[in-house]
Amino acid sequence: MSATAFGWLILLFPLAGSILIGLGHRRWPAKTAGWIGTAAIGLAFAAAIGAFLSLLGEPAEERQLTSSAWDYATSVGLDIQLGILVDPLSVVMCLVVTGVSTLIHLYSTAYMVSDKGYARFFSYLNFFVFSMLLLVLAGNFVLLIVGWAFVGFASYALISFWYRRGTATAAGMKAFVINVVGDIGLVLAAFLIFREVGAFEYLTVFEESREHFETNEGSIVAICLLLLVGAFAKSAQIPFHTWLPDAMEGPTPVSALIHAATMVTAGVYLIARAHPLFELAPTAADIAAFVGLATLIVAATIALVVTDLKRIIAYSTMSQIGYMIVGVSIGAYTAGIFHLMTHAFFKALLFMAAGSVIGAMAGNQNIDRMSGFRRAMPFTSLALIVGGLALAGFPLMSGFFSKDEILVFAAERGGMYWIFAIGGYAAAFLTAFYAFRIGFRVVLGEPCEEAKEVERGGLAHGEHENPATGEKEDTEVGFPGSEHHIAERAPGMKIAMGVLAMLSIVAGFIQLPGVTAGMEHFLEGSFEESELFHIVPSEGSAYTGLLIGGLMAFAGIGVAYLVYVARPGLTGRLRSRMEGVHGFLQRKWYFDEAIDFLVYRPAIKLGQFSNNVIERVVVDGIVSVTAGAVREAGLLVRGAQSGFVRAYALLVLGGFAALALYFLVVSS
Amino acid sequence: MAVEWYLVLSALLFATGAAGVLLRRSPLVVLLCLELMLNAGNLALLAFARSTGTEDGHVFALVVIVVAACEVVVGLGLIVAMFRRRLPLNVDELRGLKG
Amino acid sequence: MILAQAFNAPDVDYAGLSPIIALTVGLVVVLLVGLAGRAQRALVSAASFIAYGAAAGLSIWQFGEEADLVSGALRLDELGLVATLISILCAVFVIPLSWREESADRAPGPGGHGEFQALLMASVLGMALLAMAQNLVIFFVGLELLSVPLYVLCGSALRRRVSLESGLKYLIVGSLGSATLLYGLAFIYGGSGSTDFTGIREGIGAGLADDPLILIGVALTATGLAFKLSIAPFHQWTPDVYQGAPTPVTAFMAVATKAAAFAVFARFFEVALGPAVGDWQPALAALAAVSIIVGNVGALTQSSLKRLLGYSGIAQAGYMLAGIVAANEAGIEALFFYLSAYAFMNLAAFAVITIRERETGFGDDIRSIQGLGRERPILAWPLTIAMLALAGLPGTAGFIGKLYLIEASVAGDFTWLGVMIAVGTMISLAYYLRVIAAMWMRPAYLSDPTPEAHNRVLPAMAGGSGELGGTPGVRCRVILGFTLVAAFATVFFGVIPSPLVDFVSGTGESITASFG
Amino acid sequence: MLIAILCVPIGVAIISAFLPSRLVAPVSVLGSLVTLGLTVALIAGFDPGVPGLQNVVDEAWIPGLGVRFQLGIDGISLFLVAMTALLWAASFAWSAWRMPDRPKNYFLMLGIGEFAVMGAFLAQDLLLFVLFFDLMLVPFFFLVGSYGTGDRIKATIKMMVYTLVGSLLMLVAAIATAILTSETTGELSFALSDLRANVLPEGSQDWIFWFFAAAFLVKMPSFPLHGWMPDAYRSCPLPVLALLSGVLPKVAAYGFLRVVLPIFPDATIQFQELVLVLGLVSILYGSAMAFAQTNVRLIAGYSSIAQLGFITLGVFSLSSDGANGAVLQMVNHGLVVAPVFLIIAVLAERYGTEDLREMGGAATRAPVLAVLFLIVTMATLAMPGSANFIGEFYILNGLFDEKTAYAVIAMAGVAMAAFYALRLYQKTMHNRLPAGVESREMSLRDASVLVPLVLVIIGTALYPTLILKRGEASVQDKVGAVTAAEEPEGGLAAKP
Repeated sequence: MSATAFGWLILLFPLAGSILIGLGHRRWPAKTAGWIGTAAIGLAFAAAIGAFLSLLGEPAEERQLTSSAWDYATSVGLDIQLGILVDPLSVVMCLVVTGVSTLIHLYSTAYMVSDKGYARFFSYLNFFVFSMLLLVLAGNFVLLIVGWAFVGFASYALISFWYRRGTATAAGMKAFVINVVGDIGLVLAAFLIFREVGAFEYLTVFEESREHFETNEGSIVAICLLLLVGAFAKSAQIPFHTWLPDAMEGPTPVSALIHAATMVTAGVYLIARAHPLFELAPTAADIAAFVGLATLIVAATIALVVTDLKRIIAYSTMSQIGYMIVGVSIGAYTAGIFHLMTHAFFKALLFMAAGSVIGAMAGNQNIDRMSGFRRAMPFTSLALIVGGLALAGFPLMSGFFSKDEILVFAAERGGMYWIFAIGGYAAAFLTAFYAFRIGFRVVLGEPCEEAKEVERGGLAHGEHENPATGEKEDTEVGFPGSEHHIAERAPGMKIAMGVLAMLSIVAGFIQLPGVTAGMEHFLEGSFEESELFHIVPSEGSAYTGLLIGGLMAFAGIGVAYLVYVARPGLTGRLRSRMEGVHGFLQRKWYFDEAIDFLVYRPAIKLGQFSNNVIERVVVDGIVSVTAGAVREAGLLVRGAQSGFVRAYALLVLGGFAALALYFLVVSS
Repeated sequence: MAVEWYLVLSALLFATGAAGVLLRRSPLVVLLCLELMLNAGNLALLAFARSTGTEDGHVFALVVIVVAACEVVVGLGLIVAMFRRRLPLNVDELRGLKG
Repeated sequence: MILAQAFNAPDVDYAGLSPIIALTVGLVVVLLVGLAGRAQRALVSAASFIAYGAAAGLSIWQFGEEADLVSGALRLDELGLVATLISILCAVFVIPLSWREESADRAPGPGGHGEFQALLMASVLGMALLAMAQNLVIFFVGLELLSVPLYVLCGSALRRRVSLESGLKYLIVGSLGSATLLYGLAFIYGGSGSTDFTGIREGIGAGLADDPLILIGVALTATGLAFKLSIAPFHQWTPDVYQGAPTPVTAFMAVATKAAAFAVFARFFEVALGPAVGDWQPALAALAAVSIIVGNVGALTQSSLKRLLGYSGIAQAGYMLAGIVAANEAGIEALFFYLSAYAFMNLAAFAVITIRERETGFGDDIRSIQGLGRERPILAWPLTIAMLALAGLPGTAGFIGKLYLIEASVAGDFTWLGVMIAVGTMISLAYYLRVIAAMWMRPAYLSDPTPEAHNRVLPAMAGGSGELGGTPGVRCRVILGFTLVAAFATVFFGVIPSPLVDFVSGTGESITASFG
Repeated sequence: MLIAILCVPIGVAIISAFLPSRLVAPVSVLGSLVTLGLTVALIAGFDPGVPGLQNVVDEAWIPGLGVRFQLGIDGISLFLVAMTALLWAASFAWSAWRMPDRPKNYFLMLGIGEFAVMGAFLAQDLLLFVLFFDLMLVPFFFLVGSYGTGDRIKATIKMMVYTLVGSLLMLVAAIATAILTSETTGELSFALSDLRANVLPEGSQDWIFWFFAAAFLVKMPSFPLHGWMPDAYRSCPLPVLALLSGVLPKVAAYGFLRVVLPIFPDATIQFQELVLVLGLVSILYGSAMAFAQTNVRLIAGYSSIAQLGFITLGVFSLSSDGANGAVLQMVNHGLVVAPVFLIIAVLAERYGTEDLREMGGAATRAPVLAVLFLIVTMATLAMPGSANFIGEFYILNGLFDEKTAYAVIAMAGVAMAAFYALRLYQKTMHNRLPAGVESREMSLRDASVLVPLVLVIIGTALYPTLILKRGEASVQDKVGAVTAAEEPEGGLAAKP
């Protein structure tokens, strides 16, 4: 069976699953939806493996296969196929997406079991996976945009999954609109590409553009920047990142799948996919790299002070994606994709663990109220620690290798690219710190009430209020469901977390500097023509990089230990000492306020202005003035109709006089 | 003697009639004035008949006299009817219809 | 033998005159039959139906003939015949409408009906003469024969003060108009030295420029005619008279008068004053524009339907005048197409108003038709169609008529006049639609406010019982029949206009033929 | 064929006016379905390659005035006709389920409406087009006035006068066109083909162009000529509003493509910028207004002003893909806006209000309704993957080549659409349920109307090429007429 056939299957299963669940949920018992969903994704994963193997069967240079189902929108010179491109890059993405998704589905079957929207949840989740795979497998820019928008839509649907929460729907709206802005960037890029190259197919476009464009010529730079708008909006890079933290309103598995493992990395994929264009526009690529750097630092700093467990992880996601963006923008494609994969593992793991903790905390997400779960929830705590280590880049964990590979590559290119190396390592320190801020807070210390409750074998329940609005939670549709679940007591969750934990430990070894280069060799099929791809840091520098990375991790963890375990009072003092900084970070660098002030308010104002002023004055004005004039004229005529017969006679004679005058004037 | 003089005279008659229609309130007088205007027309017709040396004018004038008679008859009839209904014989008070 | 050679009778084209003769004879007969005491209504109506029938038949027989009659005083051609036929149509339509006028409004007693019909027929005769007139004398006689009976008819509802008022007003202003006209004719005769249109045409020759005499004459004549056509600013009698006169009379006046007067208008200006076309075109165009505006804005806020239709009539006259302004054959055809269409729609409208006048106590107030769509759809539909047609909406003869007129005026290089017609139509929508809205979209006035309404209405129902139940009495049923026919015709000629187009197609040439 | 499509609606309407009241509704629905079937057959028998007309009907009508009864179909009108038939069938069915009082009038008027719209789409004689264009309004006057809500009489008269202002000027303009043309050709004809074969000199094209533009822009409506829209939308009964907003504006946009471009190429080129600006302003203004509304009807109403703005941009991009996108978008917009209004009808029955602030949370017990509405919403905001997206993509791509700035600014409209459309969905289906309202699934009857519509939306989303391919040839032909006028040696608009 050919790779493309597998490609279609990969798309088919999740879509079928979603529709099946959507149609059948009325008739079947609750659990079925979960199993159908998981099975669908599992099959997709199998298909992805099939595609992988059949690609391995091909020689490296023939690993780019396209296939088209039908003319999607083809006329008057535009040729838009419903076509897919199966190549190493897309297959790797498929493997990651389907693999992680399968586990998260498995996790959800247990985690969401008591939620009223169980079937709906899985239908959405399957649809999301389908969209993500469409995005990945798309063979042309239009279809890419379609997938791009579909994942945005799925993410919207899942963020506002508990749609009786005002905060959830608002967050959904925010995410959707920002993503639409991203779509617009892509659409404009597509227009520009079509104008310049006259095609939408990836391969044609890349072929053409090589001879069509000068390096750094205006149009190509514009194309790349427009693509970046899309990438940043989807990957929550500055300044389009504000939706991601709010997206945590969604159920935890959603955060794990969409807002950590898969969707948010689409930007990385896009840049990697469009690397021929970006290599023609180094300026754009550098801009991307700098934005990535800025994001990874900013996000890391914010993660230091946020107290909402899931939001901390969200900001860490932004920061990690920052690494990837830097990677793919400076040409470290292998490293970028590699980090994307490892990150998918450990971040998903972290979220699952967090979900388990939140379950134990009966929905409360404030880490200041959490402590001492080590005895109550050993497994969850372990997962949390493993994930934290991987995130912190602790030696020999997956994150350790993938992150450093990016930074070393930056150093290798030298010149201004040193900035990325330095910034990256600095951020690595912060990463390690906040990773273990979570770890120590939750795991160590005196057990909190909920922890004790769990130890007693119960599970804390309680009246819930929306921390943001303080309004009573409506449990009819959802949050957090009538009851909730923790890994210790739900095999589904346990298995998923266990597998991911293993992966986050070992995944690093497929790409050991000088030892293995599995990822690199496989990806060659997609990147062979790129010379950046072939830059390989010397082993020496690679290992120095790893050393520095390791030190950073140790340092960060050490400081965290100092602050949160050894000298408990310290945090308070620090906070009071650096009030300004802390406040600034707490307000998340004022991005929300800025956007609200610059974009949202003006739009609403414009609407009100149009409604209150233009509509009344101009539009109705036109009507009422003319109507008024006519009515006045009417009254005039009726006024003249006085009823005095003599007046009538007068008018007759007057009219005659006028006529006579006219004739005399005209004819003389 | 040039035809102009006759025309001036007829014009005067016409003007007088018109002025009467405009100024007087009693329907009877108004009818009289209308007669005057018609006769101004007759005078003009006859004058022209002579000046152009054609006969049509005379015939025309005779017809007009008849027609004028009819109008007066109708007018008087209406006035009588109004009188019998005790309606004011004053054109300015005929203002039931207006606007 | 001596006698035989001494006396040689003038050869009269009796065939050509036959319509007029028919009407004249009919007039006498009707007047005599009117003296019959019992069953006079039936007899009179029968007689007048026959007379009109004969006249119409004869005109149709003569249709297509072209001849000068009575040594050129009359012109037999399609222009005249079409106008005559339209007038006859209106008269026939009015017969049933008038049936119970006397019992309610006139002093009871024999003869009332005979007089009414006789006057009506006299007026029709006048119209026929006017439509064929080709000579100033006949022109004037016809006009007066048309008007004088109408003065009487307007005042014929002796019990209603407004009727008398309208009669007198019409008489005074009308006579003023006639006088002006006469004076004008006199001047033209003086200026051209002839009373025949063709003669005048030659007399005038190149243009009016040289002769102030004729100029004044034209101005005076235009005034007199415009007055009859109720073209602004000579329109002011129209609303008052339309409202005051008995509805059947109004219905008759509204269309028939226009038909005849426009016929002579066309003849006079395009035959007699043909050479001077450049001089009078702009003046008439201005008049048309003014009356389009005045008529439409005046009608906006009226609550009396007859008055509303009066003002709308002023505007419609303005539209039609555009046909003459265009000064081409298409214009004349358009004019008469519109007139024929206008006859159907207007008659339908007035018929419904008459019926409602008798059924409700609101007279012709717009309240009388409120909620008609629910109560009596069979009455509501004709009025609706009439209004849509007057508003010139597609699917009705009104649309085709406007199309025809605009086309003519554009072809005559008076595009702006075409635009004026469009603008006027826009304004007119506001009040035509108000009428429709009243019928379909407002609730009915269930109880009659006026107590005397009942004792007036019930007998009106022709053996009144069950009338309120909605089954109209036999006379109402006849009227209803006529109404439906008219409404149907309005739609029919809107969808398949060609028959009507063919009917008027000759009128254009008859102008050119009469001096060609 | 075309005769049948034209006659079935009116015929059924008239017949059913004489049937007993209980038969009226089923018969009318049946008739509308027959019409729909005919249009489907028409699509099946359509030959995509031909740029010109197909199934032409050409009879003399008013020879005296040079008016012919000339019908024909091409790639532009094909799917608009189908869409009309579909929406009318939907509206008929919807109304039949909720029997209006005085059903005979109601269905008669609907039937006349369908007849008129079909006529406007099929007419190939300028005057015939104008006639149907005006006639179109009459039934809606009655429907809004007699079956509407609120201050319906004022609203309906305002609508009539306002929209007929344009139409009557158009009548004059049409006549003037024919007369002026006849002065060169010698014989008077309103046939579009003849008028196109010898276009007017530039000078006289200008004012005529604006008379036509006035009619079309009012009907669309386009800023600032939409004054009649809010009142009319407020009082129009919803199943009728689905048509008033779904079909009628398309006739106007279609008019630009069918009449203005080929017959007044020079004026089109001359005023292209101006019309583009109008379209652009309509997009932004409509979207901004849609933000500010709380009445659900008006949100949809102003959104369609914005959508029509896109269509205008497409037509006046004077590029084949732009125009083809416009054609596609006309169909799409009709297909999505109608279900929106029908769903609004359902929701209004639930909540007893049409104010957004008093709605919310309906989704819970109504998953099917929610899903349908969600799909429709996404289509409305032209989410990629919907046919509407392809429409806008084509339009803006066509615009992008020549008039890049317009395309970029228009994109802002896309983002705004995302906001107001989603707001409409969220505030009605999500958030808390207001007190005293319980969420109910829609009835099977409503589903029987909505589900087919949504299926069609999905169908077009999956295979927009179906429409694009058939539009292709005719659109290139129409646009060619203009672009040829730009360089005179171009064959299409060459003078004889």
